[in-house]
Amino acid sequence: MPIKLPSFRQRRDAYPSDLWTQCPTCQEMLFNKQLDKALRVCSNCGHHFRLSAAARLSLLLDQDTFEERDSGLQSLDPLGFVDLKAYPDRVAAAQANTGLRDAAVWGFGAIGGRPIAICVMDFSFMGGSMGSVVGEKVARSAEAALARRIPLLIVSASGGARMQEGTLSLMQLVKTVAATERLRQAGIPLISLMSDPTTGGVFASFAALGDVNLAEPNALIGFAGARVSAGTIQGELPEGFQRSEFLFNHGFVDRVIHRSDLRDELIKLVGLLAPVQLADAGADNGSIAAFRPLSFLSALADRVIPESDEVVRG
Amino acid sequence: MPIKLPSFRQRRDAYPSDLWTQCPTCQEMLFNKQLDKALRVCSNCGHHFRLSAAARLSLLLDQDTFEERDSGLQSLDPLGFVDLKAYPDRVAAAQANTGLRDAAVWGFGAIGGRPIAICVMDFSFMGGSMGSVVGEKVARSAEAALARRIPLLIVSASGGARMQEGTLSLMQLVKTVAATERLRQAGIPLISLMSDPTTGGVFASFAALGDVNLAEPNALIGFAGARVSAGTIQGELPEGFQRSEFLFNHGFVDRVIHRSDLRDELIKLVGLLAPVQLADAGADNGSIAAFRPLSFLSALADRVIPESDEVVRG
Amino acid sequence: MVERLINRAGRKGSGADSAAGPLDPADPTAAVWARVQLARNLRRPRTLELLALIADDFVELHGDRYFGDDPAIVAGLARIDGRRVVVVGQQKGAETDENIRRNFGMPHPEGYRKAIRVMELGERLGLPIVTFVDVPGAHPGADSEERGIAESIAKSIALMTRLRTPIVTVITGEGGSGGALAIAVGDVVLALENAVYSVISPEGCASILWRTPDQAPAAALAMRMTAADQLQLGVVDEVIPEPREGAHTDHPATAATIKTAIIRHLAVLERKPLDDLIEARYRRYRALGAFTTLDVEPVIIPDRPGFTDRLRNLLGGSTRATNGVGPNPTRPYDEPPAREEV
Amino acid sequence: MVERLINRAGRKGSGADSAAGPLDPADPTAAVWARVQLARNLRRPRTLELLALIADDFVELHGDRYFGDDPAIVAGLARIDGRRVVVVGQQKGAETDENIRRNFGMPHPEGYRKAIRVMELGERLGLPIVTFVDVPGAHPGADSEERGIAESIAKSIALMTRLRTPIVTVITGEGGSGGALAIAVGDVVLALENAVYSVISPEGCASILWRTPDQAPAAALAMRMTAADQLQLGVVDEVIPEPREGAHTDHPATAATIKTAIIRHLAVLERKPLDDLIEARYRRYRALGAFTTLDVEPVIIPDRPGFTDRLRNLLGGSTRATNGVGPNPTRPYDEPPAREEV
Ligand SMILES: [Zn+2]
Ligand SMILES: [Zn+2]
Repeated sequence: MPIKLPSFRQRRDAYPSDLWTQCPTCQEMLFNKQLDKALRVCSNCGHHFRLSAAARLSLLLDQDTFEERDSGLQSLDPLGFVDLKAYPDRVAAAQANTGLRDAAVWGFGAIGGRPIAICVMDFSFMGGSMGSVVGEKVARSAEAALARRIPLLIVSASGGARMQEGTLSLMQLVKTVAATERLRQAGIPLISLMSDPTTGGVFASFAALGDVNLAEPNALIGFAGARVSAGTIQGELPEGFQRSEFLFNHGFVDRVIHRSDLRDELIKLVGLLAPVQLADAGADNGSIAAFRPLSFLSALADRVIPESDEVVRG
Repeated sequence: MPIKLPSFRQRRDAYPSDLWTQCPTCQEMLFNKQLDKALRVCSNCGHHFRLSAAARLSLLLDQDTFEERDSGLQSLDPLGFVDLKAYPDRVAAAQANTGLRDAAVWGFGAIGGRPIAICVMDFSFMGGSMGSVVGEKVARSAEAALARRIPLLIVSASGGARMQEGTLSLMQLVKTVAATERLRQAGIPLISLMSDPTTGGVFASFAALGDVNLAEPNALIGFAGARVSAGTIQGELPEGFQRSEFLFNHGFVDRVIHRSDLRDELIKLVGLLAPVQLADAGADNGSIAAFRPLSFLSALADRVIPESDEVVRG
Repeated sequence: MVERLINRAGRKGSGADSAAGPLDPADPTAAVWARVQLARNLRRPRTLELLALIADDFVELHGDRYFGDDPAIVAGLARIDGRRVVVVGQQKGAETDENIRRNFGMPHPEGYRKAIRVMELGERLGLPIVTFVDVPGAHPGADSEERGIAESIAKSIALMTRLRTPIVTVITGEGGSGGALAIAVGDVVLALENAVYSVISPEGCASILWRTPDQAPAAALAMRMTAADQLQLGVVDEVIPEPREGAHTDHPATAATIKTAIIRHLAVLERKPLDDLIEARYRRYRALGAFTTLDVEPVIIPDRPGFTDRLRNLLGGSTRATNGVGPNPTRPYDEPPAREEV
Repeated sequence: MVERLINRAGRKGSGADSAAGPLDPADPTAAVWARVQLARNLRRPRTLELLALIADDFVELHGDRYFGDDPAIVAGLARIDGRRVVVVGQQKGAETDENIRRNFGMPHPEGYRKAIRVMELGERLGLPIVTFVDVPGAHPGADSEERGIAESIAKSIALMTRLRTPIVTVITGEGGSGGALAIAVGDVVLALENAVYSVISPEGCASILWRTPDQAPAAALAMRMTAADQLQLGVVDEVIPEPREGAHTDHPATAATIKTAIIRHLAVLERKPLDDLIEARYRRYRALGAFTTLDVEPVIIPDRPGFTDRLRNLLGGSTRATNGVGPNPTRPYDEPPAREEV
């Protein structure tokens, strides 16, 4: 049994209507407004639909606390890569389709009143693949979290490294892990939240190395892709192979958390992982002012994160 | 199939003659002089007979380089332990039978011209069980190796912790490991050589934690003893369960080495693990002079270990 | 094995009932054995029950990051009296089904490797560590040996000797040899009044030294395994009194006393500079043991082939007295090797 | 799988033969593909063959201390030109039987965990680390996933980014994505002339982006996976020339050149203060990547449900345009997700 490959074509066929969405797991027709209110979890079978970066941020963070950073990072075409289509055209199409500049967004925010750095991937942008821009954003989020001594939350949703940037994409595994390791070695917590899917080079780098690894239910989490596994594995795959619960049973995920509990769990977890940092966060506020939120997400970021002392009070 | 329990009664039955020894593995009758020349390895099947501490030292170290330390350590009877026999009587009997004061001997020596600290256990003394004296000797050998910055070689041959000293025996696991950890953290190599048997609390402490773990062929190495395993394990045990090769296959032993290759391998290994330490070893020589080798093993120790600069030359 | 342990659990239950009666000081063996039964009582509070009563917040962390997650060991982050701590402890099940799921509280290597991972996280975050110890012993099965139960215990002990953060250990029930010690290396080691701590189970000790498990009570007495004995030996630093007929009769009261003791010791330990803390921990264990140092005279060797003769012989000399060489004595020899889990 | 890989190995062999001929500059695709075949040539020297020619002494260390020993990765202590080093490298077999035993050089998690253990030993002993990289990719099987192949690769990468000792990496053959990178994080990364390095196998890349593995040569060209290309990209620091028709035609000459390069670089690295070394290593990888920073204007959004609309909708507003929400677009979408081993 080869792994079911996430595929947009299939998804597209699965959504005949603007008003109703069919659950790919239980085939139930779901009224979209209800589905959105249920945080895009199937009310019938609990299937967790994928979330856009913006939706994920609004789901997890204290309202209006997100302040994006480095929204201007734009990938280049270091290899002059052309397959059936030129890489720059693929990027342009993805930008037009998603309104994102690349597959990751990072910035500062607050959760339960505590400041954190957060980096969120978006699978709808070229399968959430990690190229130079995604790698750079993850690394910068880790370096910023270290500078402010605040926890870093990375929400993964990715098929792996971006082939079109060749080994430069592969090098992002080192770049990101080098940065998150500095964070961890300094005693600043890294929380890795794996959503569907978290595979290949993303799982084989920062996503697997959280001080705490969380996963949404039934998310596809693994190293080798369907084609590889299908071609190499004899016979049946184990029950639930490469799904969140499988990873939990094998010791690589601390907790599998239903989306409706996610924010509360994170608030509790951040509270236990991180002391309230006064000096550091405060000292750094000058540099915050230097930035201006500029992307679409600025709609979410019209307030700066709370001053540290407010954090203590709140 | 319960594990075959090492037992002296069985061994005694296995040696009807003073001149011939029957191999417990292949039943071949071996002429003792030949057996000794073969380092007590069966010429027919390769069975490795157990070695006394003295024989082990003479096998491994450069000739006449052993200088024993702390030969005067004598166990007490902290619990006033009496089973079918009083603990002090068991100790006295073991001393009379073996000529050893307890189940371990430690001191300084040289191997391939390089100074090392060495601690050797002797199974013939109460099954090589680790009580306060064995634990103290292992800890002192580690502290001395750290002070001189020379490698430590521990040769294990033990059924585990000594019941008659109760939890004080258990605490020797912590005492020994605390000392060997300080050694390893300081970058001084610890070589663990496991001979038949290395089980229970000895395997569950320093013996398992060598920077390099070596084992003699087919040595019994494991945690739980025959009675426990037999009582709890359903059905057949895996092939070669708790033997050196089994531990090798499961990743806990670096190399399984035939006794005839042991000294050469150790010379090579010590040469690769340890730089020649001039300053430290030299600085410490004063304290060497303070000691006088006093036990039976003094016969092996009528020379002090080479001066460091001699080590460099030789 | 399961059946066997359920029966044993059954006996524990009844044992506990009998223990509810007063202990007869005239019969120390019975008194000690009653305590062993109390320590094994299935209704005693375990790590999760205690945390529910002690902690304001608790998030359990799962998995060793190598092979699996072991339900016999619980580990996570907790807030106790406003103080953030890392907690690690064994977990038996109160009911049979749960007990089977928890493997009767007997950890596999995954359990100790999870403990190691979470304790290392605690050190990185600068959080003190609290451990709750209650285990018959590490799981002795073949799978456990295959994946290195001894190595995992050794590595956990090694880590705890050098962790640069305060560690408070509480022996709450059965302190079963290496399986207990693996998470019981602390700056302070506390024990509940009816807890026991031993190098080997009384049954195992009896079956080796008395040649029959029926002598377990005698072995229990000989090993001096009660909390009070361990306090005398210096293995335990403080005994925490239990309510009424024992911890199982009043979980809240038990938890409250434990909480107070933990907080009191953490407050002291947290004031120590880390280097002093680590050195004191090293000295604590370095000092445990009972031996004397003789002004060395060779032990008198009986009139039979001498050691040096044997040595000469081994080095290729005469063939006489090979019977004396090394570990193959022909003389009567009645010490059984101490082959047992630690 | 075995059969499949043997066939593939067979093809490699023939590929190597054809590659013995001159490369046609007029046909870059063929030229690149020929190099790929050379890189995969079964007669190329692997870690053990190279060590036999390079090292004065070598003691191999086995086992990960968790689960097993992986023959696809060799690790140990060596003396090269009088200098003590730790060596880690993949190991394919030259003959089919040996190749099967070595799992075609594709490591399981145990292999990377052994590498981690031995590299940590090297750091403790203050020994520099030399790695030889030649791997089709980490083993992609179910057992490998069960035991955390991705985690083991990530952990090895993480360790190498912070090891406080010099690291010299040599790509000697196939630099197969994450399975290669796991032991290829160095202060200096060298590559043999005919080595290749890629984020995914050309066959895998072709089957995803071209929808057929037959386009592997085109994918190989597009990914610029040759040593020369990698040098241009800055992923590789120096290319080591190969003798005659390739390394497989002259092991001693190949080993000699590699040895000289390793010694030269170690001599330089060993003079650096460790803090500078680690910082330089961090900077080396921190700088790899190709992006620009735009003076940020919102990207023009096509005339269809806008992002903020969608967001408002998600937060409970109008139901229009749900088709646009998050990852479920109804619009044509032709980027296949990059589901592959790294
Ligand atoms: Zn559904
Ligand atoms: Zn034989």
